Amino acid sequence: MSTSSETKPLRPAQETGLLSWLGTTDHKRIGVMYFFTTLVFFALGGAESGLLRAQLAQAEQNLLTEEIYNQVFTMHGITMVFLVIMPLSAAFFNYLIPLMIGARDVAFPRLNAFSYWVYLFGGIFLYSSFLLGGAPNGSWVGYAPLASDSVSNMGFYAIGLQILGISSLAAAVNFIVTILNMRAPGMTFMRMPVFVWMALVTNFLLLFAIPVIAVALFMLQFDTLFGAQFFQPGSGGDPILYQHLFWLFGHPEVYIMILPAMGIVSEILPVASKKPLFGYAAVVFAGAAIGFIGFGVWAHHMFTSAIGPVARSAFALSTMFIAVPTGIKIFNWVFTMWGGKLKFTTPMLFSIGFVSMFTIGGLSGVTHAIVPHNAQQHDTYYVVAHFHYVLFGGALFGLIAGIYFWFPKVTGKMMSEKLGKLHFWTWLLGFNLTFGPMHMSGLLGQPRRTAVLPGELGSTVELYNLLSTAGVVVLTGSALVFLYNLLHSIKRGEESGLDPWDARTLEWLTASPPKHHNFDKIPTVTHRDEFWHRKYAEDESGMPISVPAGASEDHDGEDDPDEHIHMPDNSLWPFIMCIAFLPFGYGLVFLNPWLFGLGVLWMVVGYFGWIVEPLAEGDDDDVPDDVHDRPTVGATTH
Amino acid sequence: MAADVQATTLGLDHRKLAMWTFLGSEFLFFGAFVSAYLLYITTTAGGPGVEIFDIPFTSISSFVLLMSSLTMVLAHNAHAHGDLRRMRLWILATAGQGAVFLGGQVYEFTTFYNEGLNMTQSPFASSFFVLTGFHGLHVFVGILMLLSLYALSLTGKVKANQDVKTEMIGLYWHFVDIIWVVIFTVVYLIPEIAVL
Amino acid sequence: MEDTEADASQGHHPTPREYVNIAIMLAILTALEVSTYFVDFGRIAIPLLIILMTIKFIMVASFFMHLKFDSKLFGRMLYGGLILALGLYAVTLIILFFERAPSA
Amino acid sequence: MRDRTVSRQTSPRRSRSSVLLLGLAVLLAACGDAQQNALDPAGPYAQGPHDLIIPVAIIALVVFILVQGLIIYSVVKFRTRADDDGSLPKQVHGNTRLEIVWTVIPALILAGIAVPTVQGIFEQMNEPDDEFMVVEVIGHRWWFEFYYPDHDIYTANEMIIPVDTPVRLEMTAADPARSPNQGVIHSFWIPRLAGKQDLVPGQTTFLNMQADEPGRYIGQCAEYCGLSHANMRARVVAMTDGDFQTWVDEQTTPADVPEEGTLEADGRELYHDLGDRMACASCHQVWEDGARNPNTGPDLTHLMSREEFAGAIHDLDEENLRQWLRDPNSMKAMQYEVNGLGMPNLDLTEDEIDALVAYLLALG
Ligand code: HEA
Ligand code: HEA
Ligand code: HEC
Ligand code: CUA
Ligand SMILES: [Cu+2]
Repeated sequence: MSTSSETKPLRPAQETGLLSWLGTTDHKRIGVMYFFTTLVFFALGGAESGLLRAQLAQAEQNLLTEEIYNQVFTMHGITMVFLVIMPLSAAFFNYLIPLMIGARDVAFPRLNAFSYWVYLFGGIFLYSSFLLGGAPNGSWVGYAPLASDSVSNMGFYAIGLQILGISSLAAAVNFIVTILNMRAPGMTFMRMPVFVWMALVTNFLLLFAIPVIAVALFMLQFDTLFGAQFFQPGSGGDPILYQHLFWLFGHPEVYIMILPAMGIVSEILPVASKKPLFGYAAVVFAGAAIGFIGFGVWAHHMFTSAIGPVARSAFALSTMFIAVPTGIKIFNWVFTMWGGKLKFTTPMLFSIGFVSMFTIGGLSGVTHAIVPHNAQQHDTYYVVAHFHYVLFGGALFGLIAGIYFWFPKVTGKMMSEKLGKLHFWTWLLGFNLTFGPMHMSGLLGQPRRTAVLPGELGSTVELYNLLSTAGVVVLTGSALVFLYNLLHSIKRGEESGLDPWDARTLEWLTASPPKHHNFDKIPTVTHRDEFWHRKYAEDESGMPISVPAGASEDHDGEDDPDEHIHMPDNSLWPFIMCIAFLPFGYGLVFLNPWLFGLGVLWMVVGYFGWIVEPLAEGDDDDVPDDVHDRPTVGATTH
Repeated sequence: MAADVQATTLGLDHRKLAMWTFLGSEFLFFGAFVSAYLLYITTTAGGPGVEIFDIPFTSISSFVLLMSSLTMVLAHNAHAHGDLRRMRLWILATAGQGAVFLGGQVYEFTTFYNEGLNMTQSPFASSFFVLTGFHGLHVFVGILMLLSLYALSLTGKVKANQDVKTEMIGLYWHFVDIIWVVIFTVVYLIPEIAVL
Repeated sequence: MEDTEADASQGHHPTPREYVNIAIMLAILTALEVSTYFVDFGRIAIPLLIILMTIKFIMVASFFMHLKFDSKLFGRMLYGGLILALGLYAVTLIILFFERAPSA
Repeated sequence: MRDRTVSRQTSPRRSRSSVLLLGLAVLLAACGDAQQNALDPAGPYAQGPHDLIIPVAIIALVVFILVQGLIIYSVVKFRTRADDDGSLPKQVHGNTRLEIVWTVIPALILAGIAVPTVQGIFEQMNEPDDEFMVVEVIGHRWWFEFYYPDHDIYTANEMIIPVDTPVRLEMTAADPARSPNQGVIHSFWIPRLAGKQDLVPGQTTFLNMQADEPGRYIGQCAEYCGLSHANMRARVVAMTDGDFQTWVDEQTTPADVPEEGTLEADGRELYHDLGDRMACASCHQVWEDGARNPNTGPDLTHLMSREEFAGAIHDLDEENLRQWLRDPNSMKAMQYEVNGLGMPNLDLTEDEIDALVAYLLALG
C-alpha cells in the first residue's frame, strides 16, 4: 500500500479486519470474497436440491407441497447458475487474470469491488424473498405469461437477476479491458494462457448476452409490476418473444458457465502431464468459435414451442455444428495427456473427470438436437441429466480442479492430497449415481418441474429416483470432506513452496500468497508458458533441458525502483453504494416509491462519493499535471 | 487508475476502451426493445397506434438532441486545448439541450396519455413507452454525468489535462444520440409513412 | 494479432469549424428525413430514410466520436456489437413473423 | 398422502433395442410397465422419432467409447511409474493432421445425422397424408379440455380417438373463463403416441397423433404451468371404430333430466342454485338442450363416461367425488382463494354433497 498513514475516515487503511475487507480494491481479496460467498450459496443450492430429491425419492410423496416445491426448484436453478457457477468463475477471473498476464490489478479496481458487492446484495435480495411472501416459483427460465402472473413471486426474479446482471456486466467490461490492455510486455495474444483466453471469450459473451436478458427481465418486470402488455396474449402480446429473448441470453449463458472451466482444465492438464497443451491454437480458436456459434443456437430450447419447421431445422443444424469445436477441445485435451508423464494429483483427477463427464453431457446434448425426438425428451429428466452432466460434471468439476490447483497460490499451503482424492472419488461416484439414472427416468417419461412423482409412473422410474436421491447423500458427505479439507488446510496445510506443481504460467513466478502488488518487477514475456521456459528450454527434437536459475530477463517495473509501487487505495464507496440495491429492489418489487427513491438517492450519493474520491490518496486521481493525460507509450517500447 | 502510470498494452486509455466496450453491448440492449416495438407495431388492441405520433414536434426535439452532439464535441475540443472555461460552457449547453429533449419527451408522453395511449393499453403502447423511456433514461444519466463533470471541473477535481473524462462522457452522449437517430427513423418516421 | 499497435493517428482531430460543418450537414440530412413526412416520396421513401439514417449514424460515430481518427479496436467494438445485434434480432423477428408453427 | 390408484391396461412391453443401446447396466432393473414411455412407441408419430434416435444413440455410444477409451488408455499407459527417472517427456505442441481429422470426421458424422433430422421435422409437423380427424385441445390451469368440432362434443382429461386414424390436434391455451388473457403455456404429451407440443395462449399449434392399437395411453402436461403443473395429466383412449362411434353417439345426446322428487333432482337444483354461494352451473355445463357452450370448468354432461377426473389424477368414483366437493384443494392444489384458479371450496353441507354427488353420478 502506497499511502501515507493519515487517511480520511471513509478510507480504511488497515490491512486486516472487517473494514479492510469491506473497502478492499485488491483483485485477490475480491476473488477470495467471491469464492467464499459462492461456497455459502452452493450449500444453499445443494440443500435445496436435497429437498427436491427427498420429495422425489418415492412416488406420491408429500414432504413438500406443490407450492414449496416450485419455489425450491426455481431457487435451486437460479442459485446454482447465477449465484454459484458464474461468480465462482468470476472468483477465478479476479484472482488469476492479473497474475497470469503480469499485471498488478484489474483495470478498474473499484469497479471490481462494486461488481462483488452487487453480486452479494443481489444474492441476499433474492434469498430474502423466502421471508417476504415467497420465493420466485416460475422456474429459472421464468417463461411469460406464467411469470407475470400476479401470484408468481417472479418480481423478485425479474429484479434480482437484473441486479446480478449489473454485476456481471461491470465485471465483463472490467476484465475485457484488463486482458486487452494490461498484459505484461511481450505477452502477445498467442502467448496468453488458455485460461485468460477463455476468460476473454466468456466476458465477451457476458457483454453481449447480459443486455438481452436485461431487456427480457425489464419487459417481464413491467408486465408483472406495472401492467404492461408485452407478453399478455389477451391484447396481442406474444409469449414466444420472451422465450426468444431469454434463450438469446440463455444459451450463451451455458457457455459462459463452461468456458472458464475449460480454461482451467487447459491449464491443469499440461502441468500434470508435463507437456505443453496439445494444439494451443486449435483450443483457443475452438473456444472462440464456441462462443461465436453459441449465439446462433438459442432456439434449440424452443423446439416444441410455437416455431415452424424451417426454424426448427436451422437451429437443429447450428446446434449440431457446435459439437465440432467442442470435440476439437476434447481431443486436444486427451492428446495433451498422450505421451506425457501423468501425475494424478487431485486437480488432475478432477480435470480428467471433467473431460470424461462433460463428454457424456455433450453427447446427450447432441441427441437433444435430433428435433423429432427432442419432442420426447424436452422437459423430461433426460434434459435434467444432460445439463447436470455439463454443469456439474463439466463446469463444477473444472472449477473444483481449479480450487485444488491454485489453493497453494492463494494460501501458500497445500490441500491434503489424501482427502482430495477421497473427495474426488466420492464426488465422481455420487455425481453419477445422482444424475446417471435421470437419463433413464427421463426417457421412461418422467417430466421435470413436477412436484409429485406420479404413482402411475412410479413402478418404472421409482428405482431410478431412489438412486438419484441416494446420490445426493453421497455428494453431501463428499462436500463435507471437501469443506473440511479446505478449511483445515487454510490453517494447517503443509507449506507449498513457490512452485508445487512444476507449473507453466506467470502466476507462479511471484510469491505465494502474492504480495499486494503481485510482482515486484513486471515480467517480460518471451514465450507462451513463460514460467516453464524460465525453468527449461527445448532442444530441436522437443526434449526439454533445465535452464540455470536466475536467467530472467525482467525489465524494471518502475523507473525509480525506490519509489513505492503505485497501487489504488481501499475505498468503501463501492460497498456503500451497493447497499442501495436493497431498498431499490424492494421498492420495485413492493411498488413502494419511498423505498425506491431512497435506493436511487443512496446510489447517486454513493456515485458522487466514488467519483470525488481519488483512486489513491495524495495521488489526486491522475497523472501529474505536466504529463498529458494519455497513455504515453505502447508496452513494447517500455 | 493503477495502470495509468503503467503503459497500457494497446496504447489505449482504459477508460475509453471500457466505454467503447460497453457501448458495443448497448446495441444488444436497444436492439431488443426495437425488435419488440417492430413486432408489436400494429398490435394496438383497439387503442391508438402509430398515427398518434406528432412528427413535426418530435422532429424538433430530435434536432435539438442531434445538435447537442455538436456542443458536446466542442466541449471536448475545448478541454483538449486546456480551455476549461469554454469547456464548461459547452457542457452546460449540452446538458441544457438534453434537458429540452427530455422535456419534449415528457410533454409527448403526457399528450399521448391524454389521447388514450398508456402503457397498459396494448403491446404497442408498452413497447413504445418502454423503448423511448429507456432512451430517455439514458439521456437523463448523461445529463447527470455532464453536470457532475461541470461541478467537478469547478472544484478543480477535473483538470485541464484530463480531457479523457470529457471525451468519455462525450462518447456516451454521442452514442445516446446515435440511438435516437435510429429510433427517430425506425420508430417514428418509417411507420408513420407506411401507415399514411 | 497486432498486439501492440500504438495508434499513431491520435491527435488528428477536426477543428471546431469542421465540427460545425458536420453538424450543418447533419441538420440538412435531418431536414430531408422530415420532409418525407410532408412530401410523398412514394416507393423510395423508406429506403431513402434508411440510407439517411445510416449516413447520420456513421457521421456522428466517425467524427463526433472520433472513430475515424482513433484506434480501430474501438470501431470494432462498436460495429461488432451492432452487427451482432442486427443479426440476432433480424433472425428473431423473421421467426416471429414468418416461422410460426404451421399455418397460424 | 393422496390416493391415486390408476388402472393399467396396456401390457408391459419394452423395446429391447433401445434399452441395449442406451446401455447402462442399471437399466435392467427397470422392467416394469411402459406406460408413459418414449422408448415404446405405439403409433407412427412416435415411431418415426424413435427410429431416428436409435442410430444417433449408436453413434453417440461409439463416440463415447472412443473418448473414454482414449482417456483410460492414456491414464494407464502414460501414468508416471514408480521407477520414473524424473526426466520430462518429449514436448509435443500439436499436430495439424490430427486436428484436421477430428474436425472433419465429426462434421461429416453430424452432416449425416442432420439430413434425416430435417426430413423428420417436416414429417412431424405437416398435415397427415391420410384423411384425419381434428380435435381441439385447450390447456387450462390445470386440466386439458377436448373439443370435437365435427361432433360438437366437449370433454375433459380423456381424449377418445379411433384407432388407425391420424388425429390432428389444434391446440391453444386459455383460462379461466376462457379469457386468453390469462392463459399460460402448457404442453400436451402422450409419449407413446407422439412427442410433445406446447399450447400457447392466443396462438394455435398443431400435433399429429395416431394409435395403432386400442388402449389407454397416459401422458401429461409437460410445460411448467405453475402450482399444479404436476397434477395436470392427460389420457388418450384409442377405440375401435365401432366403439368410437358408440361413444360419439352417447356424447351427442343431451344429459338426462332426473325425475322430480328424487335425490338427483335435488342435486340438479343445487347445481343450478346454491344461494349466495357460486352455483356449479356458473362454471360448469351440463348440456340438456339448446346450444352447447363451454364454461370455466370441465363439461360435466357425461361426466361418468370418464374414468378419471381433476386433471386425471383421481379415479372417478363416489368417494372421491364427495371429497372433491367437500374440499377440492385437498385433492389437488389449486388455491382458488388466492388466485381464482381451479375449483373453489363452496362450503357445502353433507346433505348438499349427497344430493350433488347423486346427481353427478347419474350423468352417465
Ligand atoms: C454448461 C452448460 C451447457 C453446455 C456446455 C451445453 C452444451 C450443449 N447443449 Fe445443453 N443445456 C444446458 C447447459 C449446457 N448445454 C442447460 C442448462 C439446458 C437446460 C435449460 C433448461 O431448460 O432449464 C440445456 C438444454 C439443451 C437443449 C434443450 C433441451 C430441451 O429442453 O429440449 C439442447 C438441444 O439441443 C442442448 C444441446 C446442447 C448441445 C448440442 C451442446 C454442445 O455444446 C455439446 C457439445 C459437446 C460434445 C458433443 C461432446 C464432445 C464432442 C466430441 C467428442 C466430438 C464428436 C462428437 C460427435 C460427432 C457427436 N442443451
Ligand atoms: C451448476 C448448476 C447446478 C448444480 C451444481 C446442480 C446440482 C444439483 N442439482 Fe440441479 N438444477 C440446475 C443446476 C444445477 N444443479 C438447474 C439450472 C436446474 C433447472 C431448474 C429449473 O427447472 O428451473 C436444476 C434442476 C434440478 C432438478 C430438477 C427439478 C425439477 O425439475 O423438478 C433436480 C432434481 O433432482 C436437481 C438436482 C440436483 C442435485 C441433487 C444436485 C447436487 O449435485 C447438489 C450437490 C450439492 C450438495 C449436496 C451441497 C453440498 C454441500 C453441503 C451439504 C454443505 C457444504 C458447505 C459448504 C461447501 C459451504 N436439479
Ligand atoms: C369457480 C368455478 C367453479 C365452481 C363454482 C364449481 N367448479 Fe367444479 N371445477 C372447476 C374447475 C376449474 C375444475 C377443474 C379443476 C381441475 O381439474 O384442475 C372443476 C372440476 C370439477 C369436477 C371434475 C371434472 C373433471 O372431469 O375433471 C367436478 C365433478 C366438479 N368440478 C363439480 C362441481 C360441482 C358439483 C360444483 C358445485 C357444487 C362445482 N364443480 C362448482 C370450477 C368450478
Ligand atoms: Cu399445464 Cu403444465
Ligand atoms: Cu442451449
